[in-house]
Amino acid sequence: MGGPVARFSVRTVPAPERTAEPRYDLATRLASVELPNPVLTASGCAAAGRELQQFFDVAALGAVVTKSIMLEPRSGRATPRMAETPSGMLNSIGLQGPGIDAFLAHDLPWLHEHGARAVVSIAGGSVEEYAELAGRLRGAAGLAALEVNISCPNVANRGLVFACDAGAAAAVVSAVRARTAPGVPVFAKLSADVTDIVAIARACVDAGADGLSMINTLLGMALDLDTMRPVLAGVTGGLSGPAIKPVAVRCIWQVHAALPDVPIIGMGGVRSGLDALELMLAGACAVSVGTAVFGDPGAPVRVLRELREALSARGFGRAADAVGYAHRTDRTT
Amino acid sequence: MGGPVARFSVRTVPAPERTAEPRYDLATRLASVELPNPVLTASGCAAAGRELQQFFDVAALGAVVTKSIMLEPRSGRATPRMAETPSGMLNSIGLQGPGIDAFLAHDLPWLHEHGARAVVSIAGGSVEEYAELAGRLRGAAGLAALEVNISCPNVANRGLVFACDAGAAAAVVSAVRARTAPGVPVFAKLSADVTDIVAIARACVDAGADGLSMINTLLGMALDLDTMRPVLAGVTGGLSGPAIKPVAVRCIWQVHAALPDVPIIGMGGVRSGLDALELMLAGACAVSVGTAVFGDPGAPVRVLRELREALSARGFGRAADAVGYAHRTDRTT
Amino acid sequence: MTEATSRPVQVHGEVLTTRRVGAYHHLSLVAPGIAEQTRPGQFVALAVGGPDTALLLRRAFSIYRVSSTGVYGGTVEIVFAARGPGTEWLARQQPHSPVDVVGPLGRPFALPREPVSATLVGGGYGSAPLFGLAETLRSRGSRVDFVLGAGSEQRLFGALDAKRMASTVAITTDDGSTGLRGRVTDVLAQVMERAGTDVVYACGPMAMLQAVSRVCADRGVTAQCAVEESMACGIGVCMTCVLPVRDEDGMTRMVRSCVEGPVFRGEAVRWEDVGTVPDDTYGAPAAAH
Amino acid sequence: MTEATSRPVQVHGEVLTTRRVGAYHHLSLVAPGIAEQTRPGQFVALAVGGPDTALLLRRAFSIYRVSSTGVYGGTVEIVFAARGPGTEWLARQQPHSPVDVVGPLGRPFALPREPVSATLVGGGYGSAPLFGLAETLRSRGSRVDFVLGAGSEQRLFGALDAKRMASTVAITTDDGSTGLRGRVTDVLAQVMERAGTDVVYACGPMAMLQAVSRVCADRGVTAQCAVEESMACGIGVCMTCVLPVRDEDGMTRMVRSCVEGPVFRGEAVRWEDVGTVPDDTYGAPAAAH
Ligand SMILES: Cc1cc2nc3c(=O)[nH]c(=O)nc-3n(C[C@H](O)[C@H](O)[C@H](O)COP(=O)(O)OP(=O)(O)OC[C@H]3O[C@@H](n4cnc5c(N)ncnc54)[C@H](O)[C@@H]3O)c2cc1C
Ligand SMILES: Cc1cc2nc3c(=O)[nH]c(=O)nc-3n(C[C@H](O)[C@H](O)[C@H](O)COP(=O)(O)OP(=O)(O)OC[C@H]3O[C@@H](n4cnc5c(N)ncnc54)[C@H](O)[C@@H]3O)c2cc1C
Ligand SMILES: Cc1cc2nc3c(=O)[nH]c(=O)nc-3n(C[C@H](O)[C@H](O)[C@H](O)COP(=O)(O)O)c2cc1C
Ligand SMILES: Cc1cc2nc3c(=O)[nH]c(=O)nc-3n(C[C@H](O)[C@H](O)[C@H](O)COP(=O)(O)O)c2cc1C
Ligand code: FES
Ligand code: FES
Repeated sequence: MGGPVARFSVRTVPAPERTAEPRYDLATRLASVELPNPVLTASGCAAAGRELQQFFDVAALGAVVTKSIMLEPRSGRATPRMAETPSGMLNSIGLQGPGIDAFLAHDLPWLHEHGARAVVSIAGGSVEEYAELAGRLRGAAGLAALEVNISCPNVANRGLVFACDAGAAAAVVSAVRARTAPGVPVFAKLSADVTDIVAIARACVDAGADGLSMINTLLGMALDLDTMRPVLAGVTGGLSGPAIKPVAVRCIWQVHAALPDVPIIGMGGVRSGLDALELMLAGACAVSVGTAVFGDPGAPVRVLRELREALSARGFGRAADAVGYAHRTDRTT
Repeated sequence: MGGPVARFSVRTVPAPERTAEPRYDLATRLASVELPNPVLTASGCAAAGRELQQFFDVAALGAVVTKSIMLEPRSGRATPRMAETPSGMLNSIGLQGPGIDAFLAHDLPWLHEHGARAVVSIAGGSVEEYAELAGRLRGAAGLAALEVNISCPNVANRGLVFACDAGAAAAVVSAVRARTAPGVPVFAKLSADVTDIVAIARACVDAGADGLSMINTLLGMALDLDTMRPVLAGVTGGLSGPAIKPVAVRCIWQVHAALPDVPIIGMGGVRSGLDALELMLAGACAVSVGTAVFGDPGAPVRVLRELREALSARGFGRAADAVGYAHRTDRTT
Repeated sequence: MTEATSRPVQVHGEVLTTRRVGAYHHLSLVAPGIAEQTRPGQFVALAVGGPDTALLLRRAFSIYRVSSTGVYGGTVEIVFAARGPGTEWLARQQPHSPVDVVGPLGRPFALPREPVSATLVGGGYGSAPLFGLAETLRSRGSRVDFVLGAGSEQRLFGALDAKRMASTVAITTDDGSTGLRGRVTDVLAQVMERAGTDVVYACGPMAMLQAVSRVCADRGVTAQCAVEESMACGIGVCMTCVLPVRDEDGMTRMVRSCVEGPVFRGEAVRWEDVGTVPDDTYGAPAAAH
Repeated sequence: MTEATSRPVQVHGEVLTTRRVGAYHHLSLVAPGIAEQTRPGQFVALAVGGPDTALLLRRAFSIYRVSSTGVYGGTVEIVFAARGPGTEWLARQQPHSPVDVVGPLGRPFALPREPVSATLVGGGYGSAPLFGLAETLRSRGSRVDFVLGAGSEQRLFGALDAKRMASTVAITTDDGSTGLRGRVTDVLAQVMERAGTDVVYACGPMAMLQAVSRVCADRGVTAQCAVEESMACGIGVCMTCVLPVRDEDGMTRMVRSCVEGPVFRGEAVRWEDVGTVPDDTYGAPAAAH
């Protein structure tokens, strides 16, 4: 009912490639790597997969994106490390983790043994550190792709976050690309906290990124109204969850419009199969489920199931056909 | 109870200036102008006050911030112009309005006659247009302050938004400041969609801004999963509501930390008196209520009442004492 | 024709009764201060989702019926389709559930000064505001005929009410499950002919209103159409609910349907241009060049 | 001491009964598959707010009691204080309300292999997980003594249960409204003396756990403390719930209280440093220099 006439006519457009008996070809490509389906975990929201295995088989996902790993073991920040916000949350974990040695000894092999594809997220404080991490990961069994978390402070440049500076972002990406096996795609993970995300995206691709992940958390903050001080020990934190989905859709849309051939892993507020579909229609060829896992440990497999239904209800025979579909102007709308 | 011990000890700190019989001095200053209280409407969320007068006396607010006015009448964008999102909404109104002539003939006089203080928001496509608007407003009765909405595309620079470029923002501010009566403060309204909001803030202040308003909506987008096209006719839109409050708090915090003497009108997701208090503790000396009005037409006066209670419960004799209080390190915490 | 003015209020309402009616939900709400002022064609805006909800905006519903007496004080009734999170929440509410109500909102149907022959056209739940209107018209000596249409019998609302009130009732459904298979406009001209219609009142989907307006224009009969545009505020402050409407002087403006509507004269609305800003609109970008 | 392992499940639970107990709410939930596996000290994480809620994260609650038989299948009981939007939502739920439950989570209290003398210390609703523990200990031949403390009588939970189960029960309140005016640690040493305590089990505010741990350390008695840290996920994937804990080799690590706790040996937790990352922590920034 209601709404302008234009919306009516659009709604009646037959969906593409509707076939009598829909096949569900969910496969998607992250550059050179094919995944069985487009639903992944988000870095930092699934540890290294082991805990989620209690709730579902992580090998059923397109891939597990692991918590960003650094060279050395990291204690992370002081607590409190999180604050719930309307339809979102803030976190300031500070990349607590065991360091690359323990990761290579325990976490990656576990994923490999369990048949899961691992997208390994790496983080560092300098270009060299990123390069070193890439080198250490070279040849590791089970490694499907690298995701380079460039939302880290650049120690050499007054702590300015790599992802906020095209030059710094490009330097990290090209160093990582150079040290990574050719068959392993390198995805640069972008921040939306920039004036021009397309410019950063372009710099990363020009520097050799095979694909882009977006978006990381937005920089946010909450005050405790009892103590009248910041809730988070780290003062500011990263905002995630459904609250930021509109920003994620916008970033993916803009970057896909500018760089239509670059594969994008989309993330930001995905809680349902319809959310995943929305990011895909905007241009993502795979979708990570992050914060939603905290509220629903089974979220990734549920999202996958719902996405399959949503795709088939719209007559998409192949998940790949939905990627960027909202940009298409060759439709009879 | 729980939480780390640190939190406990902080909670027991006596609030400042607790007096036996609390006075409620709610007055606040926007630079040279004193307002009876710190609760305002947000531009574009209260038209020019008339419609809200049906629900409460707009003169009871600190001020009414009017919808951004342009030189000429504007039809705005095509519909759909809005989409609801988790704890937020997107809008793409396109600054529909009657133009400055009709505004000066009908709207501003109405506010003045009803005893309301008007903060007039102006918008333009060029530095000249802003300057011209400021000139036309010079000497207008009822004008308490100007809010310069610089989140507009700069026609002369490929539509780049003024607020995203320190130079363009400064040019607008200094032109407006030059044409505005000395007793009327000029507030520049900042966008959070920038890499470094402090840099833009500084540029505006250096250019003569008496204060800053923040934050405008975040650039976002939603897709319609039936039509598989953008929901908004304008494709992208501005994200507002509680979803963005953590970003607003962060921006106000950062700018107040860098420029502690510059008055800030805070906005972004304020729905309750506690939200208003949060923005004040972060550094805002006044708070605008925007999207909340759509869900609750009486929101501004309710927020004012709740803010008064929240301030007094924390022993703040004067609203002004709460401004930036969360930054204070001279407390026994 | 005359127009009533009212002043909307915001009240803490309470669900009195809930009932399924075919594909729809019928809700009566205790909402004192609203019923007393309501004129047919006005609407209420309800807060949905409860405390801690992620749904920020009110939902608009035509007022189906009001009663300003009785032990509960004023009650307001609405009829709605559960089609998204807000209406689904509303459908889950039980008697005594609190519901925040703002109303009455918008301009009502303009009423004739003299007794006339009025034909009332409703599509789906769009018929809801027409029954109060029919009562008012009849109490003022007007003749009332109904044309009701819907996708199917389940989606037809108020056929019995209509039969009780009207001289004649014509029914159409898309699937022919009741009445004639077809659209309201397939029978409208004929009904108007027979009834000697002076004015048409219509409420339903935009496409229906457009078609009804065309039939009326062809016959030189006034159409009063209640539109349904996406609304963020419902009270005139946000400018989301606009559509292109010609004013007396023939100038097109983007007009707020929540306060200058939802009822418009059919010939004033540029139906074919809804969802666009026509180039000749007051203040349109094209006009600026 | 032995430890049980369990595998958490996510179930669509349903509220069976609700009850006020002093300042608290008692809720029993049908949650099949959880009760059967639960060991004392474990917790459940409940989704709150209903559909369309703005509250994304689960809320953690100690399991007060379980029953794995009966017509409803397994039930889980919790006791909670309504103190924020999530717990207030939970307090509004009625019998038959659906509640999504994940559990059992976390490591339970370590149980002695032999009969011992155990003293159970609870602060406020923190006593909830101790009653199931008391039953288990007693069924294995251990002596149980209780020390319960709270702000006031209204906030004291389970005194009658305790009296039924324990050899002795000591009670303290901050305001003296029942029992001794003071804190649990004002009487703990004396109780331990009298009971010949071999192990202390404690649950309550961090400050209490710290004080209890100190009393135990002074006397060379093991303390098993169930902590309550702010948790985003409850299942070990997010790293929000950490606190500094010394491992066997004396190395301090930031340890997840949801999976490596919530029960820790009192002497292992660096209570005075909770809310910080001590410089000598494994991977601490300071240590890097
Ligand atoms: C003046 C007026 C009278 C109406 N009368 C009735 C009525 O009597 N019975 C009835 O069933 N419905 C009526 N509607 C439509 C009703 O408001 C929508 O069905 C409802 O808002 C959908 O909310 P949702 O959360 O279920 O769906 P969603 O689609 O999830 O809603 C998302 C957002 O879009 C807005 N929206 C979506 N659809 C519409 C629509 N058709 N019109 C306006 N806003 C929309 C909602 O308000 C909300 O902000 C009326 C609308 C208007 C403007
Ligand atoms: C292992 C464990 C067992 C618990 N057992 C009980 C119990 O038996 N009875 C009881 O009343 N409470 C218990 N709590 C505390 C309970 O989880 C919080 O009271 C509750 O989460 C508050 O939610 P809220 O929305 O009402 O408050 P808010 O303060 O608005 O919550 C906001 C956010 O902070 C988190 N949070 C706030 N306070 C706490 C806290 N004290 N501990 C952990 N997270 C917190 C919430 O989970 C939520 O994400 C337990 C907590 C943990 C970690
Ligand atoms: C607790 C938490 C920890 C995170 N840690 C990382 C991280 O280590 N590396 C990274 O690239 N992103 C990290 N993120 C960001 C997520 O991967 C994701 O980009 C972001 O949360 C948006 O998605 P969501 O809304 O689905 O959570 C983290 C997010 C959260 C909530
Ligand atoms: C419908 C709508 C229209 C708006 N129009 C304007 C405007 O004309 N000028 C302006 O400076 N800001 C405008 N804003 C932004 C608000 O003033 C405010 O900065 C923003 O919405 C954040 O506050 P909120 O979350 O309380 O709404 C508009 C916001 C909305 C939702
Ligand atoms: S809905 Fe806001 S102006 Fe009409
Ligand atoms: S709460 Fe997420 S790791 Fe413990």
